[in-house]
Amino acid sequence: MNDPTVHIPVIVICTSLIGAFLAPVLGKYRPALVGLMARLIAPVNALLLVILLRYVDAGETFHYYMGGWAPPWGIALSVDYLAIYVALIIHLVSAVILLYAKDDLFGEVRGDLHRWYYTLFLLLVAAMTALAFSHDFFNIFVFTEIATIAACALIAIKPKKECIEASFKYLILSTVGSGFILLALALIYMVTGHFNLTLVAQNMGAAAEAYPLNIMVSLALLIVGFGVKSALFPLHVWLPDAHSSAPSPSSAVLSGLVVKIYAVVLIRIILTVFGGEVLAAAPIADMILIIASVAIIAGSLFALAQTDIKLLLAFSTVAQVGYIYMGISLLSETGTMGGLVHIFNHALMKTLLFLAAGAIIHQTGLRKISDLDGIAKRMPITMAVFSVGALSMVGIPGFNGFISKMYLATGAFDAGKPVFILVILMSSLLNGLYYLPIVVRAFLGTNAEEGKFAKDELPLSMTFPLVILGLACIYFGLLPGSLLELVRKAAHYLIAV
Amino acid sequence: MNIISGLIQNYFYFASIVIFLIGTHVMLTHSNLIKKIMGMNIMETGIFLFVVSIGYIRGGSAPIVPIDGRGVRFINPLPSALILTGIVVGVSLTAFALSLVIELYKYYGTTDSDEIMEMRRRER
Amino acid sequence: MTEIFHVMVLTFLIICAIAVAYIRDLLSAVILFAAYSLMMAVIWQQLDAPDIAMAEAAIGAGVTTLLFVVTISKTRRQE
Amino acid sequence: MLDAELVKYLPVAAVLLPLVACIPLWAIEQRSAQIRDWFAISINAISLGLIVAMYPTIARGGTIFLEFPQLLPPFGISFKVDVVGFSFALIAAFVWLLCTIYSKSYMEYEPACNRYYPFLLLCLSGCLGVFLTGDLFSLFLFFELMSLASYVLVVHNQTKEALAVGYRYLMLTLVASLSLLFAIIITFEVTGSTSLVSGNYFPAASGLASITFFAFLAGFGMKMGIVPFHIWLPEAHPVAPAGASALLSGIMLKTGAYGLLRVIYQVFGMETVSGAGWQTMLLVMAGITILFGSALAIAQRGLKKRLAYSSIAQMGYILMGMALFNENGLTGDVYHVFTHALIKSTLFLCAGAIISATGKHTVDEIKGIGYRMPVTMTCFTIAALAMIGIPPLNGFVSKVFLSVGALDAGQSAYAVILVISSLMNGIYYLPIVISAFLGGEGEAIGPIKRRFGLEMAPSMMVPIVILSVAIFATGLMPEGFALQLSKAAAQLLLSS
Repeated sequence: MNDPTVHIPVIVICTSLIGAFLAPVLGKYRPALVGLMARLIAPVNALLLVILLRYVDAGETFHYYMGGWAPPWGIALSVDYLAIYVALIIHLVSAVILLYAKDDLFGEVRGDLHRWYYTLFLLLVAAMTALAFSHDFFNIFVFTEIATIAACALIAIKPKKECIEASFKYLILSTVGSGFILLALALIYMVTGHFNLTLVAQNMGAAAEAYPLNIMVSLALLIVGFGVKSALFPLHVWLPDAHSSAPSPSSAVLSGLVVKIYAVVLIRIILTVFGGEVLAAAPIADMILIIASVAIIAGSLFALAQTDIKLLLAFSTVAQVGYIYMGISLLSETGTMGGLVHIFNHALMKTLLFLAAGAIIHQTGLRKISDLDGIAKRMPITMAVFSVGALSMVGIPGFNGFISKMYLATGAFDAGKPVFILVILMSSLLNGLYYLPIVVRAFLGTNAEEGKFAKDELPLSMTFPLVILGLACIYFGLLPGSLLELVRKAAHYLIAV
Repeated sequence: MNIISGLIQNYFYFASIVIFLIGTHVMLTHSNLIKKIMGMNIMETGIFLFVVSIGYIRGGSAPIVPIDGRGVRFINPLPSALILTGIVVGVSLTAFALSLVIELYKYYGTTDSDEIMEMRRRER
Repeated sequence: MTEIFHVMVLTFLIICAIAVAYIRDLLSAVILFAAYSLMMAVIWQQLDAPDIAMAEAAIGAGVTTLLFVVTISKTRRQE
Repeated sequence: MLDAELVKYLPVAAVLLPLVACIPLWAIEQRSAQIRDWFAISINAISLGLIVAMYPTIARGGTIFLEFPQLLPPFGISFKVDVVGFSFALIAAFVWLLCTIYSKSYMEYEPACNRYYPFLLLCLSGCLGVFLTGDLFSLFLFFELMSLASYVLVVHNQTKEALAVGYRYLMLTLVASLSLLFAIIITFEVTGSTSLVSGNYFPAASGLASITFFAFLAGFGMKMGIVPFHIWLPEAHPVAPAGASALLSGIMLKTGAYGLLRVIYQVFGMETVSGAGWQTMLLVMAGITILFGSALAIAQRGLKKRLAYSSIAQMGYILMGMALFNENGLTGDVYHVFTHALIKSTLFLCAGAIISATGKHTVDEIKGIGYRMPVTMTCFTIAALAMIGIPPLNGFVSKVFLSVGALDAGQSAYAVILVISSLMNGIYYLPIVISAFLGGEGEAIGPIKRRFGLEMAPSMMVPIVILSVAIFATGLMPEGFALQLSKAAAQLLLSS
């Protein structure tokens, strides 16, 4: 255990945290360096996580005890495939978003707030990573709160009244969610006497027998609490405003990562802590499955009615979160893989779409879909990349969205519930109905004011991340082998327990 | 009768749930933003009360080791530690939310969410 | 005896909470909320958690009240 | 003789070449339109060459197989060429080459050629991919590529009408591909693989079988344009530029037919299909499609619209051929794919030439056109006569085989339908021909645009003439190349 690489989980969390605290100080004296620091931290951490994979590959899930204190006293971090997978997604995607943020921020956030923007961003990244690794309820609660505050602040940092209002709405609702989560944790602690996930899981069987009501209530509270934070369908009301009004890099990180990390935490708790017996006692998985299906259809239908491009993308997130929940609550291996792989794929696609929409707004100030006729003449690269994202969302083969849809569909079949294949196909069709017209308009539509669409491409620092994301969408659509391998292991970890 | 006697014996739980519900109700139904934040605080204290009373042992003593402290039954200190963190997080949430309220007041001239909604609708 | 005291304090807490919800003057509500927090601190002490009692007295009754008062002074006093 | 190792890579090369060539094409077209055209044509020619190079292996009765399991797990992508796929791919690449040559001059006065050629190549890649792949999933993949790329061809003119039609086309394509995906996933789950190997049948007993079959039928039927899935077809084909509509009608409809052939014979098997009563249903659908398409074609005034409705009727022939389940029927079926590809593309290219020279779109406006554009109208007449089924043109041969097949199957009613439909073909094609040559000397049309002193540019005329000669040649040599391939294909399908 003298190998320094053992400490990587803590190092990864701490570098982001330290970066977050350094950013305002550094920004006071060397404003140029703040962004550079932030842009360095994420990819370096991603590299460290790849090194960490070796431990997980070597054998069992490995637990890291802070300061060497073993539970029940110490704080434990668990490093399993799921955690690494999620943490890798967080760092890779935020690295790309931070690259993009450099120029985009000038249009959206006051100059003296840039360093605080990076603080909040890094804080959010640290909190999300910690949520992925946390192995006790206490930390899960604390980091949920930190992530919530950081996310709200990332919206409110843009000095516009819509943002402040959306941020406030988000704050209030997610505080209610946090309250529910804390209450649930208290109920679990009451009957099991532990906060550590492993120990709770060990005591869960006996506790569920003695106090079935406690367990059921805490499960319900957890689902509602995390459901609010991850915008599970009827609890999504805060999301559209928050995600559409925020600065584009914030929208991307909120839609691409934040929403999903809560879903992962909830799923991890339900599957590994509560376990099969509790799930068997009540049709919880089926309930989530139905809620998720409703989310998929309803989210797409709402998106269909939108005229603002970012609102459309936000409602589409509601539907896509439904995919993740659906995949995992199918409880078959392929289904779980579909849900997990969609976390990655959706992170890529939605980040891409939000950044591309942000680029359009940055250059032209146009947000209404009907104004985007012929925009591709002005911004060909941006719209080409946007089309990749849109086709991926629809699930055209060759793009990564198709892979997750396919696994979800085969998963639904494996679980003996072929009805849900129809839900997935229905939603693909709906996705097509609202994404493809944008692409068609952009490329084939003709604008009355043809003259104003002189070719006007983005700065390289914005084009580059977009192109990277677009290529990643295609790459993981054609050669998803290594990704699927990791996802398969993560799914095994979830299902096996 | 069983329920009532259960309630009487666990009056701390009962009270904390009542406070939690009052807080949540204020938070979700009152239109005044400052009231919402007060409700948030009340809701949080309700949960805190619940958590701490889990660790409470009648006749136990505070988890501070006395000089000749042998054979003393301490209460469970873990929930208290959790709640301490919770209080700090709560106050930062409150501060943040209040700063948002001040910002909103600057833009809309009101702290009432219904009026803000009305104004936004008119703007569209 | 302690039970009766507990019940009394808790009843007072609940009444305070309801009153905070229904008083339309925000400043009065904040003062009531401070009283509520102080009562909470008493309960923490009764529950043998002196650390939380101190934190609550300082943060809940002190800092939070201050924040509310400042906010109300910058916005409107009436609901 | 090519090395056997090398032959394995021919299908991949034929499919990927047009796909990859889009990138240099895109770079080239920024510089010069001339080089762009020749580059696109040569890519087409090379693809055709690669397909022809497979002929020796196919003629020996062999198959070419190559797979890439690491792509897109769990299905993987595989290429497998047997005589059925080869026949389809050959005619596709041949007609494609001619249409691309035709487009060179036709598109000169059209906007946005820089978009047209890359998508034409993408479409070719998708189309050849459909014919040369070895499993349902890869087939689906290329099917999707072709459908999406052809959307861009349909809306090429960017008029309001084209965009509205294109929107409907896009959405129906999406519906089709989703129902295909559904069917393929179920097939994969039930049979354990999606590869088109004989004997790997869908078990008839399972209740999912009929849902799956109908999903396949909807998916491929949508592309094929059989009633009631035809709604997009008569709108979409006429709005595209002539070269593209020739390909849409002549070749791309056949991808649906090809998929359905594979599904009926190699996924479900004849016993299942006839046992479940689907054979009867298919035949009834075919009958309705034939009569409906012909009847509506008579009612059309627009030249290209009439051709589009006629395509629906012809797709009915092909559906009927595959539902007869005997060798003559199937031979006629595959042969009709050749026939219809040649005839319909000739007709569309001629229509395109007429429209670009005169600007007239309807049948009534082109009285006496035969005097102004004699070559075009001669070729049009040949194609029209072939469509009606006048011997010795090739349309007659396919009709004979189809009728004999219908009689062999004991379905004499369908032989009658064929005869009726031939009459109806006569009703809507002959008036065009008659009025073109006998309706005066073209006073109503006014002067036509002449190029190089000819009625149209040579690069437009050559493909049309080659196609007409091919119509003659296949008809005059009844035991020729096309028929041999058709027979081999029919035997292969029946034996699987």
